[in-house]
Amino acid sequence: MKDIREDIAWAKINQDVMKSLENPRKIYWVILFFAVLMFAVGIGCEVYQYQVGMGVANLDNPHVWGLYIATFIFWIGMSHSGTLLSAILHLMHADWRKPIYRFAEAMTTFSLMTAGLFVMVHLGRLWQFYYAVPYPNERWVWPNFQSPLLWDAMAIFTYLSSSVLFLFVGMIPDLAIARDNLQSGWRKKLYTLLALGWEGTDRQWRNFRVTYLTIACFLIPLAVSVHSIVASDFGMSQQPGWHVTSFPPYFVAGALYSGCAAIITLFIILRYVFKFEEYMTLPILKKIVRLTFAIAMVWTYLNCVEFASVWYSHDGVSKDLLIQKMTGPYAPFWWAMIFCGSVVPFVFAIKRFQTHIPVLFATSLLLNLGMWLERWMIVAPTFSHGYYPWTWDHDQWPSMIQWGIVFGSFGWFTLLFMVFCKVFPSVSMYEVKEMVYHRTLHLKKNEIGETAEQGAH
Amino acid sequence: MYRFLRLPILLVGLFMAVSCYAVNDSQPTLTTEDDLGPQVAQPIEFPHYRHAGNRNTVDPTNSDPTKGGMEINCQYCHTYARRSLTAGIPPLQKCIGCHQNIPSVRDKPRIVELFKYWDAKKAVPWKKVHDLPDFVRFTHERHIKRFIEQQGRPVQEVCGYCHGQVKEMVTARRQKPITMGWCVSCHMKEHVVAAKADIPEGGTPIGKQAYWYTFQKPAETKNAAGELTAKGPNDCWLCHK
Amino acid sequence: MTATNLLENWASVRHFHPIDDKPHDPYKWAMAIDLDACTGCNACAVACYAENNLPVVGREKFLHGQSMHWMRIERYWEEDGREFPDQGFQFLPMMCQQCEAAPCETVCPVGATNHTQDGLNSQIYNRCIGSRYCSANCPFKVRYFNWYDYPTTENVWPAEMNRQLNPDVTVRGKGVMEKCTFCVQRLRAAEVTAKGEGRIVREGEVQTACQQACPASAISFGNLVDPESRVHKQWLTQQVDLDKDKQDKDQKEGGSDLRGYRILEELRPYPSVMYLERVRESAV
Amino acid sequence: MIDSGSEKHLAGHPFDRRDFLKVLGWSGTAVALSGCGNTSIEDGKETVVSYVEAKDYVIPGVAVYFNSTCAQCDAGCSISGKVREGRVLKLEGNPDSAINKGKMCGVGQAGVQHHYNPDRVREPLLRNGDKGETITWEKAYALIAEKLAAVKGEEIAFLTGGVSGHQKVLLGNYLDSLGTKNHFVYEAVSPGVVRAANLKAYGVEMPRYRIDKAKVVLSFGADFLGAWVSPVHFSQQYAQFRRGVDGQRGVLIQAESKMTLTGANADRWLAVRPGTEGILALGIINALGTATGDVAELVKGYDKARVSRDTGVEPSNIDKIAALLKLRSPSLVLAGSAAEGYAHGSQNAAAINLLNQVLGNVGKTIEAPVSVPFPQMSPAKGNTAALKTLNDDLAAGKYKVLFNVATNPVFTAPASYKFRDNMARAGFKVAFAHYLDETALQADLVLPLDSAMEDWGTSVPEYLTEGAQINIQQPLMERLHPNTRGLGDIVLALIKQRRADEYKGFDDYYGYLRGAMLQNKGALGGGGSDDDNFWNDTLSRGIVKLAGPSASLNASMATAGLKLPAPVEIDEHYPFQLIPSVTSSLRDGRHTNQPWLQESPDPLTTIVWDSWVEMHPKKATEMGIVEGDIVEVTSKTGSVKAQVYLFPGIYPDAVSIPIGRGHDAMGRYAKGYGVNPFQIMDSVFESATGELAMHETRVNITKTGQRVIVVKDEGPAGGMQMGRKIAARVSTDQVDLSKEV
Repeated sequence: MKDIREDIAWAKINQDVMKSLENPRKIYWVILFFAVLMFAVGIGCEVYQYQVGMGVANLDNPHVWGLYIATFIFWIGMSHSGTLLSAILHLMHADWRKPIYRFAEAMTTFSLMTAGLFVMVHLGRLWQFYYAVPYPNERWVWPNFQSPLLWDAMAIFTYLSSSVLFLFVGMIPDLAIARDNLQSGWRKKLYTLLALGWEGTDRQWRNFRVTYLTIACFLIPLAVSVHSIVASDFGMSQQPGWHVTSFPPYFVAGALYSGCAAIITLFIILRYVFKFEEYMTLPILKKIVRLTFAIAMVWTYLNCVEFASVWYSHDGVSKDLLIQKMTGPYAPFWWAMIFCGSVVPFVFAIKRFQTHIPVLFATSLLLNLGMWLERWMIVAPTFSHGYYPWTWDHDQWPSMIQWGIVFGSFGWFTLLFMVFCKVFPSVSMYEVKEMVYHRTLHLKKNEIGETAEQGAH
Repeated sequence: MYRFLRLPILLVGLFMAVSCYAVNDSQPTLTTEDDLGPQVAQPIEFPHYRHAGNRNTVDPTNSDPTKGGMEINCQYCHTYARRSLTAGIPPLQKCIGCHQNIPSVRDKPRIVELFKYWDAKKAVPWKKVHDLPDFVRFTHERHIKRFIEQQGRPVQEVCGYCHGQVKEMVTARRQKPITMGWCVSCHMKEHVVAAKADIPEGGTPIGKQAYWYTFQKPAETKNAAGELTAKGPNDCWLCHK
Repeated sequence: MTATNLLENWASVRHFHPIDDKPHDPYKWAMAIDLDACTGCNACAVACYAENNLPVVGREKFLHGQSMHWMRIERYWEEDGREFPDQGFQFLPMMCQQCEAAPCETVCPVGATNHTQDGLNSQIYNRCIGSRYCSANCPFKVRYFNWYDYPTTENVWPAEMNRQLNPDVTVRGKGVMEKCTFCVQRLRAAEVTAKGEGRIVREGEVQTACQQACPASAISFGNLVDPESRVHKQWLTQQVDLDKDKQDKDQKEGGSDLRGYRILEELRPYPSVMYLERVRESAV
Repeated sequence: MIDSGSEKHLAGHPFDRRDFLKVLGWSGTAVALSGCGNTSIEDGKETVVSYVEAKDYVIPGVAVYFNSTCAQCDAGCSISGKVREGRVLKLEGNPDSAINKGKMCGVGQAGVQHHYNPDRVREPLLRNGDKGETITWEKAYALIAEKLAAVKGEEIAFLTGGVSGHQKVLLGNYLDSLGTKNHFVYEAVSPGVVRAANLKAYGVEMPRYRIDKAKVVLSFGADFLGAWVSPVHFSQQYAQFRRGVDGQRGVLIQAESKMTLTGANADRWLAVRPGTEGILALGIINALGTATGDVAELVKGYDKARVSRDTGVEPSNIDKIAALLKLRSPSLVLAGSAAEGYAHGSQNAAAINLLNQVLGNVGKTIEAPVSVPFPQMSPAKGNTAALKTLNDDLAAGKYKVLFNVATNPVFTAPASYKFRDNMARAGFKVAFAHYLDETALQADLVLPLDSAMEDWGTSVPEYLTEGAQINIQQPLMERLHPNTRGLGDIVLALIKQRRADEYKGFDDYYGYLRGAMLQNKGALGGGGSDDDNFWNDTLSRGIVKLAGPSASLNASMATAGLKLPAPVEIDEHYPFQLIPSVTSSLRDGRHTNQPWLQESPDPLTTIVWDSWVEMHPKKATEMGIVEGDIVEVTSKTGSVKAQVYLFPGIYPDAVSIPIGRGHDAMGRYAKGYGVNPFQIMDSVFESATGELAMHETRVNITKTGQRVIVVKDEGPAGGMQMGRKIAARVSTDQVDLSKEV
């Protein structure tokens, strides 16, 4: 099967994608409604928490971090897939990325925004968050540049702004198409404004290519660094279970993993909701699935590395913690993580399932769950089983407020994502055209080659 | 045709401008004389100029109350300042102690008001003028010891560092910003260290230097006049605890 | 700290470890707790509540592990299968160890916890934004977070009870981290007085609230730099040094017959609290 | 420090003596509570605090310390109250006192929470149906006069806790004036049996114990570090004892059925079958083998095998202890509440005292006590027998008017007394109360008392240490609630109703006290100094130290009548012995409404805010009980339900519930937390003294099927250190203590 039909007309591409902006399937509104609902629940919980204090999250004194930080890492992780698809694969000239990189990139941006929210939600004094921003102030005090948390804030902010830029720059030609296809209305005004006067001249295309490539190159190290820094929040501390040198690659692998899993989920949803069957084809899905499987195995390997390094070190405390994870109150979650993260992906190895949409959908959700559990298993057990036995905790169970905010974050993300797909073309028109062009070029070449061969005889 | 570059250029320019500001102007404007705080209404309009103001050279008896003051030392009334964190307001008893012997002004409205409080045995509800945030614990004692007692600087000058020209005011009004950066700006300055020559034998090194910590040891820093100088302490836990 | 400060001497603002060439002078506050004298009576903990405006959180919040005791008395016994704890329990007063290389200090994003020049690990409430990273990185778990706004919580400081609050200590609102300060308000008052008189704080001139209350005088506290101080002498006798790697007794083969040790010193946070091991009579 | 005599006149106003005590500039919550509140400069919003008149030593921002006496228990520690801007902030120990030498226990420090307690009674209340109606003091006094006029002297009863000093004198005079001798001095937790046994053995009720001089302390359930007699003083002695006499570290051995704080600090803790402490003591005498004559005859039957069988203590341990006691002298043997709490408590205590005599400790570590040279001021010691008598009398309808001075028998009397009902038989009940506790709620008239931080007084502690002393109590701040009164003031007002002429010279109790003290200036060591100087000096010290007469010890080894019963067999229906434990922070429950004490973890179990049933893990496993199970503890008299805590420091056939919680009145911090073991206590009395035998209740434990999470400080790791070096321990042969500083 082919990634995309070669005979698809350019006008039809325009038409199909533009149609997705106008009339998606009814299910779109259902999803949007639930997203708003979930977001409202999250907001409600946050307002309550803001008013009353962090205690309503049922965190306690040794156990000071909970789902907020775990979910924060989860969202940061999600953001890596966009970069992977759009930047890394772009540099590698992997053609098949073209119909799907746009939404992956959007996913990056929005999951970063969601992650950023968790940094805020987590703060005890949210209203003083600006103390962490390095700006000249009347107090003559700077934030602490030694703190990984500050690096984190900066890295996320840089990554977010770069991602937004990348998403935006990559969208300019499409925005121009959208602008030109519309006669009037707010959309026309919006696209006109954002298209920055794109006319498709050669010079513009040349500048565009250079800019796009530059940002792509810039973004890759940034993406790696962001999650390495998130990993250093833990790795730089001295707590058992965190003080592991393999954390940065482990986190990055985990990030790519969860990102890919999320892409599969969203791929399936978008394909159906916006009727993108022509563009988001099953062969492309198959490629992502294989990629995901590969990353899953890398992640599994790094997981083993972590256990092994704990095991052969003489650090009794870390060993204790690892055993505690496997057998203690968190054991069900820990084993669920191992199952979802390392066993479930073998579904992807089965050829029959590589294009089986219901199975893929369910599996990708399981993978995401596994990755979320992984983050939780990094954060929570260390607190309940650290250096100091007196403060060992009972299994600290998050309160409904904490769950509510985590729940709400999914609503917030879905809301942003769904609105984006409705407002902006979520399939890159110009790149798909390129892809089709390249494919036909390839065909033509083959034809020419064949004729030439025949001619030689 | 370069229209699409307008927005990026604008954004980059904005960023650069902010950065330049940040680098150049990272020390906000601090001391200005005209940075007056609000005028605070007090229960009795206490005339600082009359008590602390300079003597009228033409009329040394100061018979005209609108001209010239008594040059009373700030610490005569604000006696707690040298012994406590707070400068405080003297007990009413102190006002009466003098004023019961000054019959000439006894029937002035302010004094009548003052005696009303005294007769009712009620403290005058003075309003705070220099009201720092609750988590700031500035110590008057240390600053007075440092500048008035150790260095022998004039009282009104030392008090004036933070309180401005109170001797020219009626009721006190804030003149300095008294923000944290403003405090720190003074602590970052090289101040002359008054090494009293007559520190007794066995006096600790700290007796000879104005600053606590050797890492900020003033010993080697000398100003143009050859005096030892040093910065103030830079420890959050001095004021916030 | 200003930009200049930041660019020029960042390191000197942050590091006061005993390992550099900057010895503490003239103060380094430290403690020694004799576990053989400690009876576990809790007087020190109550003294801490009284001195430092600690909120009483109540049953429900205590249940959720949200208690605020800066000083907690831990109780241990050897559970080696014996029927009765017939060798007695061991009590351990645990509070912030005021580490010299404190793991909490480096991680605070806003620099709300810093090392002071007299060897304390400061916690600035009004600077804290409540990221709780310090607590996450504290191996002793002696940092306590204000999960609720205790000043306005019912029955924490109801009318009249709030008049007991120590005006020298900030009452913490919700969302800030707090911990034992070695009664810094007392230390600073003593330092200011001493400085005004051109001397250093004398041994015995300043006491922490817990030390003052302790009926068995198990806690000694003082200036480690001052050769006259009891703490200095105790540390010296026990061959305990701020820098763990300089402790002679650790090099001694077969262990030493000294009782002094610091908890988790192998992590090298250089704690400022030395404990003296509990002794048990071998004849019974 | 307080200048009363030289009244200064300034602009026509006399200087107010107590002006400094006034609260300065308290603007409600704003001052202290907005710690993280306003973050910027605010001008002209707050009012500056200032005085009208001030003493030189009163400086805003600088604390002033006033010496007084702690009233939280009867140990009589001297305190130094930190006062700032007219508010008392903290209670610290007064270093001049020989009793506490500047140290304080948690209970004492919580005294400020008693003073500032929001649940204090603020106005005189008169019963009107189920409600209390606020009345004026004049009306209250008039009402009392009216009621007293209608009854005969012997129909009036007074119930108080331990009293001493001028209060006792004045109260005695008042009782005289009423023509009644019915003064019941009641303490729910008191060493009454030990006092009686000591009187027999040593000729004094409470000798001076010199733990600091002893090389071995063998304590039979005396929790001298936690709640017994004078814990702060003993803790200091204990520290000295551990540091060692002649370089030899003291050895503490504790024998008891339920581990106390002292037991937890012992080098060897012996789990003794409840009630067999005396047998163990005799067994040790036997093992010592040094006794002669009568004593040898007495202990003959107590060979190791039998003693071990009876007490549950291993023979090897008896040998070791005997050997140690022989080797290291002097030693000290203490009889505490665990030994005295049985029907044969006196016998137990006598056997234990006999051990002391055999060891020759009398005169070495047991010294003669001193007493104040004013017998009328020496303490009236409380016990439980007094309540029993009162209760019987009330039941018989002997009293028409009952005065209760701040005791709480409705809470602390065993339910079988039916005290609440019997109390109702007295026609008119007056309660002098700090809180509306269970007993005050039964009263017809409630008179609000000043806190110890507002009141004047003198007291003499029962347990005096080096030399005699009279403790002074003085106000540390002005009255928090204008309508509370000191006990002395109330009694003075009441006595004026009877003997107006004699007392008309005294405006208030302060005047009376000052007068009385000045009268005896010479005897109080103030001879020669002028009245004001003497008085000011006394107040600033807070203590009057005296050379008191010393009683002499009479060390007769009386074995006559010493006969110990065999240990009781396990009762099928009630297989457990109930040990109501006295904890160091709650004692008899009068301070339960002080939140610091509620949140102060019990040292042994680390439980807060609740009661628990202590069970040995072995027994619990047999019964299928785990930590947090709610069990029903049933005695012959009643039952309570509480959570189980598995605790190895208890004899397996015993369970323990702490005293002090389970209030159903008193205040917000006390009401509804925990259970009250007095409710299930059987009325068994000590045979010789008539004291309540608190350990004689037998109970049955049944599971209710409910389970809760125990609210405690320890984590799931419990007392384990998991191989980390946290609370390290070393044995004496591995350490050299002689070089230590």
